[in-house]
Amino acid sequence: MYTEKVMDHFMNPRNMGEITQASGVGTVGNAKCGDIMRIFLEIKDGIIEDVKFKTFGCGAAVATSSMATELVKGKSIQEAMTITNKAVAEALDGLPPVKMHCSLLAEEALHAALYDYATKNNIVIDGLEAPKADIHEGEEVEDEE
Amino acid sequence: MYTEKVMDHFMNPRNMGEITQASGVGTVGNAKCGDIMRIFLEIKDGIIEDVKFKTFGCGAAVATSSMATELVKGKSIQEAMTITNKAVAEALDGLPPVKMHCSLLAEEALHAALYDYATKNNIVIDGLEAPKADIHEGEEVEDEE
Amino acid sequence: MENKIYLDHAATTPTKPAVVEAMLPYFTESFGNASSVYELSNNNRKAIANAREIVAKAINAKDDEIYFTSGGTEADNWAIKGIAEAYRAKGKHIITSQIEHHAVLHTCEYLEKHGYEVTYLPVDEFGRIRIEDLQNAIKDTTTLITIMFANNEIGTVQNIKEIGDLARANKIIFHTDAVQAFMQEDIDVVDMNIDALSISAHKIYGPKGVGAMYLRKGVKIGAFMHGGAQERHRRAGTENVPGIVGLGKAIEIASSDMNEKNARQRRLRDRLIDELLEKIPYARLNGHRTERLSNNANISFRFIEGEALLILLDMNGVCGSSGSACTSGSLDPSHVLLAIGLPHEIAHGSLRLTVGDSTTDEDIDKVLEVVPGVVERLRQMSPLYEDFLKNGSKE
Amino acid sequence: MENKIYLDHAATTPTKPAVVEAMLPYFTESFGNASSVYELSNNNRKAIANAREIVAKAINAKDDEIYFTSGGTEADNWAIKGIAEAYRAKGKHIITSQIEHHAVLHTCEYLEKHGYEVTYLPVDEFGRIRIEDLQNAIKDTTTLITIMFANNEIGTVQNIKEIGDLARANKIIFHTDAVQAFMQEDIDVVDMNIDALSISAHKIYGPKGVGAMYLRKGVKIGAFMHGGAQERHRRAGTENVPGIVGLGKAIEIASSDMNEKNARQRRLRDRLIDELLEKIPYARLNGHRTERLSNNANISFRFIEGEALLILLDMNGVCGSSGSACTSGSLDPSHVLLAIGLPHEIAHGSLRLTVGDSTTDEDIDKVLEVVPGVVERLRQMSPLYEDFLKNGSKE
Ligand SMILES: Cc1ncc(COP(=O)(O)O)c(C=O)c1O
Ligand SMILES: Cc1ncc(COP(=O)(O)O)c(C=O)c1O
Repeated sequence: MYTEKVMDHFMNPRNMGEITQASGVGTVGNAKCGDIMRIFLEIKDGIIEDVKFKTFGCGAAVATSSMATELVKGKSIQEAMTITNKAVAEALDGLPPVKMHCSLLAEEALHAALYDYATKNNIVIDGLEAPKADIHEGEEVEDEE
Repeated sequence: MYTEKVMDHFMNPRNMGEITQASGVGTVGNAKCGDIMRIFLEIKDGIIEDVKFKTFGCGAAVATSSMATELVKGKSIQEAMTITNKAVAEALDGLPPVKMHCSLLAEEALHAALYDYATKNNIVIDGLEAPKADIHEGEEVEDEE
Repeated sequence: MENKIYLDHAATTPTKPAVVEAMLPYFTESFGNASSVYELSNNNRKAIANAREIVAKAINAKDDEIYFTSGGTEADNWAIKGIAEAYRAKGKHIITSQIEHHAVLHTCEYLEKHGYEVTYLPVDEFGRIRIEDLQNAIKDTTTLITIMFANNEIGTVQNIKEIGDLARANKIIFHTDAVQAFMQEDIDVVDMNIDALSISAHKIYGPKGVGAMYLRKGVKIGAFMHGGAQERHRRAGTENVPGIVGLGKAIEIASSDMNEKNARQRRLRDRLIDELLEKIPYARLNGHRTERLSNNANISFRFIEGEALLILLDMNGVCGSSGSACTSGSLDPSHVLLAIGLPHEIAHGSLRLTVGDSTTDEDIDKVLEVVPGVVERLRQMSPLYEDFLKNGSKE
Repeated sequence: MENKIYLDHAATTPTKPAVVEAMLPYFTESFGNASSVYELSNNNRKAIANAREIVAKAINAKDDEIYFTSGGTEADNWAIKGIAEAYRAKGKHIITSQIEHHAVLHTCEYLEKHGYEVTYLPVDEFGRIRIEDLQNAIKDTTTLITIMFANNEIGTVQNIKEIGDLARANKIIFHTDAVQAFMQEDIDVVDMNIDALSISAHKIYGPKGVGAMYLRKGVKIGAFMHGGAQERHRRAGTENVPGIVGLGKAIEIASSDMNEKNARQRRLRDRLIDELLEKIPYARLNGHRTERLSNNANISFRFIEGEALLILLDMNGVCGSSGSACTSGSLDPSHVLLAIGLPHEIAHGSLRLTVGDSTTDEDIDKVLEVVPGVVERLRQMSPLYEDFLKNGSKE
């Protein structure tokens, strides 16, 4: 059900791990829903110099985390802000419909880490809001009727 | 679904045909239900000397007519009156449940022919009633619920 | 089968060896549950997707408008109950015809017991509904019209596009039981404005126990089988992968030569009809002479009863079917034959012969040789025939 | 299959070659419609009667108490809706458990939407209902108790006789979903006071798409599939003869060595449970230690998620299953694991391995080698594990 890219990023996740003295850390999702994503950023002069992730979740959750970190590594904060969940999914050659929320989670985790960085450094990042408590609300499988 | 005996009596019906100057003729059943049985009797000195039948109906209807005529041939009227539909069915090694009404029809046809004989000759046969108009009433297949 | 001439293809067909062949790997090798995560099941998911595409293509539907079921009966039950239920807030009136298969009729009767109103349209002497009758039957509360594509007993094909157009114009869902018509008639659910449709594999040389329902995207339906998330949450139950593959393969085979096959069947059918009517007096064709399934001949022989006829034919090596009550465990003859106006005693004496892929001209020769004698033999036994000959002039 | 170790026999089983062999003649040769008059169909009728006898014998029922269906899901849907409907004049209250298969749960939820009242009994930490809870739930209006024989996820077997006795004493119909228990547990519908029971062929090395319902003589039930007169007017639809024959054959094979097979499975299962718990920290067994199906091991590994685990196992040649939400298209983890009291994040990380006829000790060795590494790898990736290690002392 997964594309080869998804499988590759799941089996060989890029940037998995932690950054001990991270400029920003964001954790989103909740264990109730089965996905938790944490992104660590090391930012210097507005550039994301390093990024790591840890993920509790399904194959798609791991792969989107991996891909999201790949996409932002070396980018400026502004560039990173333009990366949407769709871009992550597309970079993976697509996700099954029931797994699209994973890509949303990756976007949210990145934003949460950036927000943490912004808060710590007392700066404002355009278009960045405080992370939601639970991004899963309102999403549900197609009704039976 | 039929026993060998039923098949034999259907394929090689005994006593099929008419008696032109019959002592008694009885026709029962109706075309609506798919079975009509007619029995012709030739009676001399209280003995059924000859018997013939004609039947419009299914395999079981033909076989029960045939068997019923066999069972009464050469018998006295009193003996013939003791032959029940069950006896006909048993003589055929049984009938499928949905076909039991055919054996009832044979009994009724015989009784109707005897009644015709009794009426024509102004005699009374013990236990013999006028034929019912339609013997199928009250019978129905098992309900779905 | 030893030398039997099988002329009951409307009842069921043998599964083609190539179909069985296609199914086999899905029993023992590619057996995984199609809902499972592991790779072992990928092949099954693909096989199901492939079959779904084949079914969709055959009726000009989209893949995600096809749902696999356990057969035609389930497809009919589901479509009718499911749609009636989903639209019950709009109204509780259903229109059907008097000549539907019991899978439709008994489902409608069930709904009647549960507060729905059902109109059973009459048909003309050829078994076709009149479009004015349909028009007149439509009410504000009508949510569903279910009229079969072609009849299983007399073979009459309805003017489905006309019905579909009328239903669409009145914003009423249109379901058609196409179990008999599928792979014999051209079906285009878009052009014909069909919203839901039932098919069954065993009528088209596929396996028993599998069928499909088409449901136009956007039409609501209640679930019939509740449980797992299979068939996009709409039809629960572990997928019958071999059966689904078999249905797909049967369609693939049938599609490849549908026109030639139909022309061939039509010729054999016409021989049966024309020559039987010519050879046997007091006989009539049931159903429409031209608007009928290419494989169906249905003839009533007066004064005789159908089951007896079938047994004698069987003894002579011919397998046929009858609308006689005695074959169904009920006492009334076929509701279809009564609906086209046959009196009971004539309805009881009907014979349905349905040709198929394996039927040859020699088979027809043999049947034409056997049937007249068998009919005559039963007539000699019949008190009705005796009466007719004696009172003949009165009729 | 190439070298895959299949440990998902609770999801489905491969059809045994001998079963396929037994089915084959009924596709192409003995293909007649079992309802037809001619001799060609006699063989089919006999085959169905024979299979019915085999099913009946396996649970100590009578032949005419067995109805063939399209699978376990249909048997559950039919039993529950049909019995609820037939007794609705008496009352509209149903008792079930929180850990039923969705085929039961979603059917009950459907009935709730249609005016019925349903009590979902909780279970203890091992997945067993408490008989006092059942006793207390019974009302004057209770017409049906439906409690599964053995659970498909955690393998826990209920005390069915105790439930049956209580139901009988209260004159309430008792249905049990025995899809998983059939051919693993001893089932005696007379001794256990079971009134209705569901089974499915594909769980016992038979084909997909066929199952059966047992209904005790005298118990009323509404029809679920309306149409033809098949199955004594109670379940319409052309009989799936090859499927029915396959079910019979699968039972025949399974019956011949049920006890030895179970002993063997139990030994392999126990190796899995004991050695996995020994090798992997922060793991727990789900379900009852002894009152469990002989083939079922279900273990939760903290800090990791099930689908990811399954994919990695698959990559290592092991096919298993999980109660994780991600495998079902829903976001909530298994209702069964929640019902036995697992917190969500632990429920997400469960692994079900179910052994079967083909499982060997070498397979178990391989699994015991693979699983610890895979779990460790995912834990290294897990923010929950990171937090746990940092705050370990607080837990
Ligand atoms: C017109 C029609 N509808 C429905 C059915 C039922 O299909 P199935 O036998 O697959 O349940 C049949 C055949 O039996 C049929 O001829
Ligand atoms: C306990 C239980 N009930 C019902 C079912 C449904 O059976 P089927 O897949 O045959 O519809 C299953 C398996 O899927 C099951 O494990």
